[in-house]
Amino acid sequence: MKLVTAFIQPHALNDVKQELYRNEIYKMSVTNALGCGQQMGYHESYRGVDIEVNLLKKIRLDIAVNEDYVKSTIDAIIEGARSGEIGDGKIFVTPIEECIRIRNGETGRMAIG
Amino acid sequence: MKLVTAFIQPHALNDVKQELYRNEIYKMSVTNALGCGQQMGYHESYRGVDIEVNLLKKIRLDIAVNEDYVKSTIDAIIEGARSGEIGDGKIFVTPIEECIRIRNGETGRMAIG
Amino acid sequence: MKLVTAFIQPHALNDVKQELYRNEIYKMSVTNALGCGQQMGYHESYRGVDIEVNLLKKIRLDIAVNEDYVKSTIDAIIEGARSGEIGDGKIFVTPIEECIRIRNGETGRMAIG
Amino acid sequence: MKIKRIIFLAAAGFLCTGTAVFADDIDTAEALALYSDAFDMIWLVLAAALVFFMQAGFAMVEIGLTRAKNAGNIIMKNLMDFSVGAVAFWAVGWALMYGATRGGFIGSDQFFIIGANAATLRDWMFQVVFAATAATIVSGAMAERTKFTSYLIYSVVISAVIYPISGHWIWSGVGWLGNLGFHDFAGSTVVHSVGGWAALAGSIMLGAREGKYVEVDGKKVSKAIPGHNMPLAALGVFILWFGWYGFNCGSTLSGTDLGIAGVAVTTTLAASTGAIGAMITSWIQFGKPDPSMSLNGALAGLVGITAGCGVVSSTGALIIGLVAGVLVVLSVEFIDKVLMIDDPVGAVSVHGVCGVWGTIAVGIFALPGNGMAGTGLLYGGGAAQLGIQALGSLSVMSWVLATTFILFYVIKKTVGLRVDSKEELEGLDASEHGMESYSGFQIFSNM
Amino acid sequence: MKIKRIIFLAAAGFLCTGTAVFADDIDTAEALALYSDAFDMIWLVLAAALVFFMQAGFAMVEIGLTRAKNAGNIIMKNLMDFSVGAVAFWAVGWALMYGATRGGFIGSDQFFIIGANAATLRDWMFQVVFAATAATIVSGAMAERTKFTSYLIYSVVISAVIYPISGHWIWSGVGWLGNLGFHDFAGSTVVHSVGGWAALAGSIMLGAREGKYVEVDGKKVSKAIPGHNMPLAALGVFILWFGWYGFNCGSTLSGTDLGIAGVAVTTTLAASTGAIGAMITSWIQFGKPDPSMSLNGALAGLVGITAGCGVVSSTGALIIGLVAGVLVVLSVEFIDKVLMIDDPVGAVSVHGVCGVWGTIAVGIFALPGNGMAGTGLLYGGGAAQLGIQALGSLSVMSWVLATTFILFYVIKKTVGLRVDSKEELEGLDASEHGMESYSGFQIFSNM
Amino acid sequence: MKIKRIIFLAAAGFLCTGTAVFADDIDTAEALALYSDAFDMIWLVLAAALVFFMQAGFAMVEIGLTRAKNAGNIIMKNLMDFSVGAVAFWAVGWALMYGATRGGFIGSDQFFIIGANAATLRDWMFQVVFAATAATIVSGAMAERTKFTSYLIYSVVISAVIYPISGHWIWSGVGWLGNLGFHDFAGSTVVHSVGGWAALAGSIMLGAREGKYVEVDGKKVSKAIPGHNMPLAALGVFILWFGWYGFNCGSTLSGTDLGIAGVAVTTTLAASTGAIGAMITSWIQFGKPDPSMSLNGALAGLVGITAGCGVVSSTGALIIGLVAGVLVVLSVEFIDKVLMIDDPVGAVSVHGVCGVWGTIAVGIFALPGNGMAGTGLLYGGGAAQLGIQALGSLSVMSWVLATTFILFYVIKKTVGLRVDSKEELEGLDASEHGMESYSGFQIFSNM
Ligand SMILES: Nc1ncnc2c1ncn2[C@@H]1O[C@H](COP(=O)(O)OP(=O)(O)O)[C@@H](O)[C@H]1O
Ligand SMILES: Nc1ncnc2c1ncn2[C@@H]1O[C@H](COP(=O)(O)OP(=O)(O)O)[C@@H](O)[C@H]1O
Ligand SMILES: Nc1ncnc2c1ncn2[C@@H]1O[C@H](COP(=O)(O)OP(=O)(O)O)[C@@H](O)[C@H]1O
Repeated sequence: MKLVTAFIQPHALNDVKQELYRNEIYKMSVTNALGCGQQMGYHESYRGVDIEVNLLKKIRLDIAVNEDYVKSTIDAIIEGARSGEIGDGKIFVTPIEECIRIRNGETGRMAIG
Repeated sequence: MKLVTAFIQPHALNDVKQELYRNEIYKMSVTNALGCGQQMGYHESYRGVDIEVNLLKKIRLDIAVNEDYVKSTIDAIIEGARSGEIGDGKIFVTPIEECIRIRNGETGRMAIG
Repeated sequence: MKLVTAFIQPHALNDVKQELYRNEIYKMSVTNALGCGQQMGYHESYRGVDIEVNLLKKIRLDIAVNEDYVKSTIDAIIEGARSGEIGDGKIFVTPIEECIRIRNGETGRMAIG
Repeated sequence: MKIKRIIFLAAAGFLCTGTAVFADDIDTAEALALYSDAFDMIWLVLAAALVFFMQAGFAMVEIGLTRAKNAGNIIMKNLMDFSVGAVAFWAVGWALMYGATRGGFIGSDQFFIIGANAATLRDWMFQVVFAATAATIVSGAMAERTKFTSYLIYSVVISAVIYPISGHWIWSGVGWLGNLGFHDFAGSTVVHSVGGWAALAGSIMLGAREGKYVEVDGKKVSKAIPGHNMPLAALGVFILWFGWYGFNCGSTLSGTDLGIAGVAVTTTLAASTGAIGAMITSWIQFGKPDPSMSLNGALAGLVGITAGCGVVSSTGALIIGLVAGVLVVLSVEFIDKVLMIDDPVGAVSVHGVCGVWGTIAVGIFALPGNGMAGTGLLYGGGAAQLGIQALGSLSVMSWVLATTFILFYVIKKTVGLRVDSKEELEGLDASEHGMESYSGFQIFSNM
Repeated sequence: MKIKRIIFLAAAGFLCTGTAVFADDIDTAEALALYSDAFDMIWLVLAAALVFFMQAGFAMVEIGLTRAKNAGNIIMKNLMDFSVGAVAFWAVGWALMYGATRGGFIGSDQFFIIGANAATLRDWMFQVVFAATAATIVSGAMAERTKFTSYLIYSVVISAVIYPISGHWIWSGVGWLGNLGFHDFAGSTVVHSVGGWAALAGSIMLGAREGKYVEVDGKKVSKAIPGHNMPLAALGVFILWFGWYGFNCGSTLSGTDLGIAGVAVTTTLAASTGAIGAMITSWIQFGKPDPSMSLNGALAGLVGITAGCGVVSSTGALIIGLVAGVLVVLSVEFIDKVLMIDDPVGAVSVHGVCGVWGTIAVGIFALPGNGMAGTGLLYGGGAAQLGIQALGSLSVMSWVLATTFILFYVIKKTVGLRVDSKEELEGLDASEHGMESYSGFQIFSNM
Repeated sequence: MKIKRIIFLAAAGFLCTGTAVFADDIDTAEALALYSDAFDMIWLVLAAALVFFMQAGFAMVEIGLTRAKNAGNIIMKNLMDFSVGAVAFWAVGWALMYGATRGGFIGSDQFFIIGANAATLRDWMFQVVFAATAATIVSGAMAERTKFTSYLIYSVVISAVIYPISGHWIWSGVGWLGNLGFHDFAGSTVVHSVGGWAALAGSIMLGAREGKYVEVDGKKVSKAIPGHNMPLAALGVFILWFGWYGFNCGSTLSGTDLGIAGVAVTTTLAASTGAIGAMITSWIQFGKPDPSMSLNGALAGLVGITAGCGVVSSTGALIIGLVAGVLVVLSVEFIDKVLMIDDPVGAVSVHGVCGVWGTIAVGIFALPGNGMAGTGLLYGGGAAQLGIQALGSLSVMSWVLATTFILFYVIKKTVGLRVDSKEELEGLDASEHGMESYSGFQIFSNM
């Protein structure tokens, strides 16, 4: 089992969800995040004083999947989130050793979906 | 060392914390999250237009523990969070390779607790 | 590739960022978190009723780096976040199996930076 | 609109051509009578507008002192209790309050304010906002768990029947309490106590919010459920204070009454010492000066001075306010920790308890020769007025508690008074109104 | 300041020494004339202040019903449309509205209110806040996507030219519509419809916000874009309602008009039934009582009663308000789902549609012998007044739609009307003003 | 309450039976004298209520322009400076300001407003809200780092001593500055400058907030600490503007003064051009029109016109406001970036700097024959009035700076002026009041 974690542009969330659904991936967790990357940020000002905003709004997606779903999950995220511009984000894949469904104690491959 | 990550119902947090304390697990990090799962969401409406809310409020718990605590951590979370209804959430266990206490640079098993 | 996850004091963020930049680590994701640890919390009261606040405001940093950067990342975080007082926080290192840049599909070591 | 232009040409005429035109056209005595009416008209309509604005104050205080997930529901309750209450007070309430009396207990004509002339319309306008104030007080005490439909029913009944009847006793000029010499200038009892006791009945019948009282080591303890927006609560208190100048000063009912200034001064000073009293008391009790208690303290001072604002000295007002400020903190603690009745915003303490205090205080602090009430105890007037004030407070309290307990009981047994536990957890915004009040804001809630 | 002390010594004099001084100094007739002016002066200035405060109401409603990322932009629009509008109305607007008429169509002198005496200054003060109300209505309908510079241009033009000209037709005393007997007491048409139709033109020319209408299975459907702060929206409505007492009651234009009470009563009842009507309609249509619709309903009732508040009975007001409340919900749905015009706050429905309804309603509900308008249909007055009311509504609608379409078209072709899609996504606070409105709050936004 | 009913039966009497009753009962001259008093009474009490409401405005502006973690502390400061200030002004302040003069420098009787009649009570009511305005201005400049106890001490002293003494010089009718012909109609100097200079002394003595000025490459630079709630700041400005109609128009001190309209008009126009001036200046300086600066600009215009609102033309008002709007932006920048004094809300610039500008402007723009001040420079009046205005501004500035520096110095050396760095980091809500203002909201703060 793998955990696919993606940082994407907030406005891409709907499209990404759509793509995931199309690939029959229905479960995920979403968190608000701030990101700092190649997309350098921008400048605001407040009462005449410049503010450098280099933590940009991002959305973090965590999707736990079985091995055979990893590729389609990644592809779906890319499909939904890619605009080709800097700031589109990153996907990280990490190993999961165990997964438990709290409701009924199911574990492993059964629990993940 | 393992990282136990759980997505639970927000109102279960107090009970889960209570159970964890009872099992002598005192350290954790908590984040606001939105979840999408078997619990299909519900419908709101705003000014007559239907809104499908399928990102439900969840709480993400991250608890880093030594191997010998993994089971009791999982059990405590289940104990506190299980209602038997859809939406109770999931627990994921991932490996941690290193853990450092910032305050004094301690590492490994010593640092985690 | 490794994921360095740190929970730090909110006010240490600027210093940590400064240290990371100095070590040429420019990419990271930041999330609001609440932490429960050795720093026991404090007491507030609301309309005469005591409230025990044991979830303290923390910031979660996620930094994906190549192996050769792990040490400097950790050192930079410690440098920026250490005050020597309880509550300075923890750093966890977990393995990453794959990393993809959404914009152009680059993977692995190339994608991470 | 033609008339606009014409009137204002005429007015311009005065400014330019002076007196002549005027003297010829209108007889002096007629003009003086008209002016007298005009003073009362603009004074009472402006005062009514200020009192109306207190609705916004109540809404903000209640929103601020409760959780984000119920904010929309509180908005609906505050908007609708005024709206249905105004219609109810138009159809029935006014008649029961100011219609021809039946033995000093209840009014009996002028339903639908039929036959109202300009003066009656003016008075209805000023009175309807008072009725709405009494009604809306309850909303805060019953916040975060009441069924919306039930609240609507309650709103109609209090505005149409409960409030007007006790109001008739005191303010109709022919009521039994008024005849006894009971004095309540602007409504510590008539308005605030009525609201406060209804709030008490409501919160008892409802029971506490989930998570408010929990077993810890076999003992029930009170838990804090912090309000989510102190700036709005503070804004609400400032709005209420502002509106109170209409509430108290307007209760001279006459724009030519030079006692208005005195009322404004006592109101200001009592509110100030109320805030000070509550701040100091909370500082002593809890170790830190508590903002939400201090805000309550200002309101407590205002409620306290409302009965006596026209008959006490500025020093009297300072003391009445100060006592109210202390009282409100002790009362909130007592109700919460000893009685274990869950009143999220402190409505019972602010309006009920301090309403009684203010009413009683008339019997203590009324100046000699004030022209409205008997001299107070402190100025050698003996206990006569004090006794009447106590009797009045008690009578109204009994009336309101009895009727509202019946009312809430009937509602409970029929449509039900409370949302179910799952709906409460989810928040009334989602369950009762299918919406969110702060869409997009990340709110951490585990209660 | 010397004069302060002196006046107040004199005043103290009155209170102590009574009459003698007075009778000697000032001639009675002169005093009566002065007092008449004083009544109008304080009445209109206070009413104007209340109407000014409605700007805060509009700002809060619009902020509340839109997204957090555009709140600062809405603030700027509401602040600046008043500011530039006031200067424009001073320089040009007043002259076109109240200057010497050219054939009943347009005023032609008093630019820069040159030569204004106290009465004119007073009237300008009262009128400028009405002009600003008309202007600011548009801001909500055009929210979240309009270029700030373009909005400034629009503000100048509507306050300087569009509003004053149709205002001249009706309120100047010599306008062609006024002469025909068209009756609009406080501005259902003159103010609200003007704002509402300009809002319609604006939102059509702009197009919908990104993400408002999306293809789903080949069909365009309307998506909800929830407002981010219901408490502020509710506060805004309460402020508007409060200010409306200045708006409607002040429109007697005279502080000695005893009709003020009637106006206050009809205003109160119509607002109440407006809220009730919208609540019930939303309950039926959507299954739950909708807060933002109920809030709109109160405003709809207020807009509806504005034209007839001086000539209808309290029962008439109840019906007018109720119908407005129903109408506003149906209209919002129709405009959103059928016409697919994106009006984030419902400005077109509240001000345009209910403005027309209120105007027409005069022809139906006007009481016989009201002294201002012909008797309404229901009271046997036939369709005469109704016809004139319809004609007036239609004329103003045509005028406003025609001129604002041209205006927005010209703006679109020159400076551009809309921010680009990237700026819209980012939010106008960042793109137009380089700031954040809720710095530090975690806001989840994916639209 | 019996009297209620009786008065209103009488009133109804007038409406029905007309004149006869009246003419018999009250002598015409007496009636005229009473009415004159009644005008002043209702005018000043309503104006006082409006000025009181400005407290809400200040609170909202200050909350909005600072960080969420200190909102509750700001609420407490604003609530308590009024509350303790009112008591102080009752006990001592009024006496020092309006008591029998000692050489034009200080009043000396009427402590505890002993012996006050209706007129004095009315005037006290109107004056206490002005005193509170001066006091509360400081709160914003000292926000986010001041010890609460110290702030309470400061509040008492400014309301009891500092404000009343310079007020005596100008407004007592017998003060030395007033005698010289210094003109400050509604308090650009008496109220706003006093507050502004005290704010300056306070922020200097306190030092900057942590993180406001940081070394970057060996150079101290100013960092932005963004306010957390622009909608509340905007609401605050609208409330202040609304209240200012009471502040300026009420300062006629007479309800029969037909100059009220002129005051309202100049106030409106100056506020408008103030906002415009600040918007344009910020646009030029920073590249984008800045909302918080534009809001400050409206206030700057209001402060600027306050001294001269009764003696300048509408064109004069436009210019005064515009200059104030430009000035406030430049001044905020200068104080922040050059002087490096940390004033979170711009109180020194808005109230201090623009207060001086407004005072001076009287000497430039005062119309000939205005009956209150000498003719201004622009109308050929020479520099006489200008000189007096400058002298007055300077004197008050010296007085306030001297006394407040001493005051804050003494506080600093005794109870301490500032919370410690850990408390500041944590936020004053937690450290000083043990609470959170936005319980549940996720707030991202790293400062
Ligand atoms: N090495 C990293 N560690 C953690 N988060 C990262 C890393 N690299 C990128 N991110 C996240 O992805 C977001 C987009 O990255 P960015 O470099 O701006 O885009 P791109 O990959 O298109 O060049 C960042 O804002 C950050 O949240
Ligand atoms: N595969 C997954 N990846 C990430 N998060 C998940 C996954 N499955 C469940 N979750 C999280 O757990 C929550 C509860 O899951 P749900 O399927 O609704 O409940 P249950 O497991 O009881 O059927 C979800 O809202 C989501 O936050
Ligand atoms: N075992 C753990 N699992 C998850 N988070 C932890 C763990 N230990 C510490 N943390 C995070 O680190 C923060 C600081 O820890 P704390 O024990 O207070 O400080 P210190 O390590 O200096 O003693 C906590 O608030 C929590 O967010």
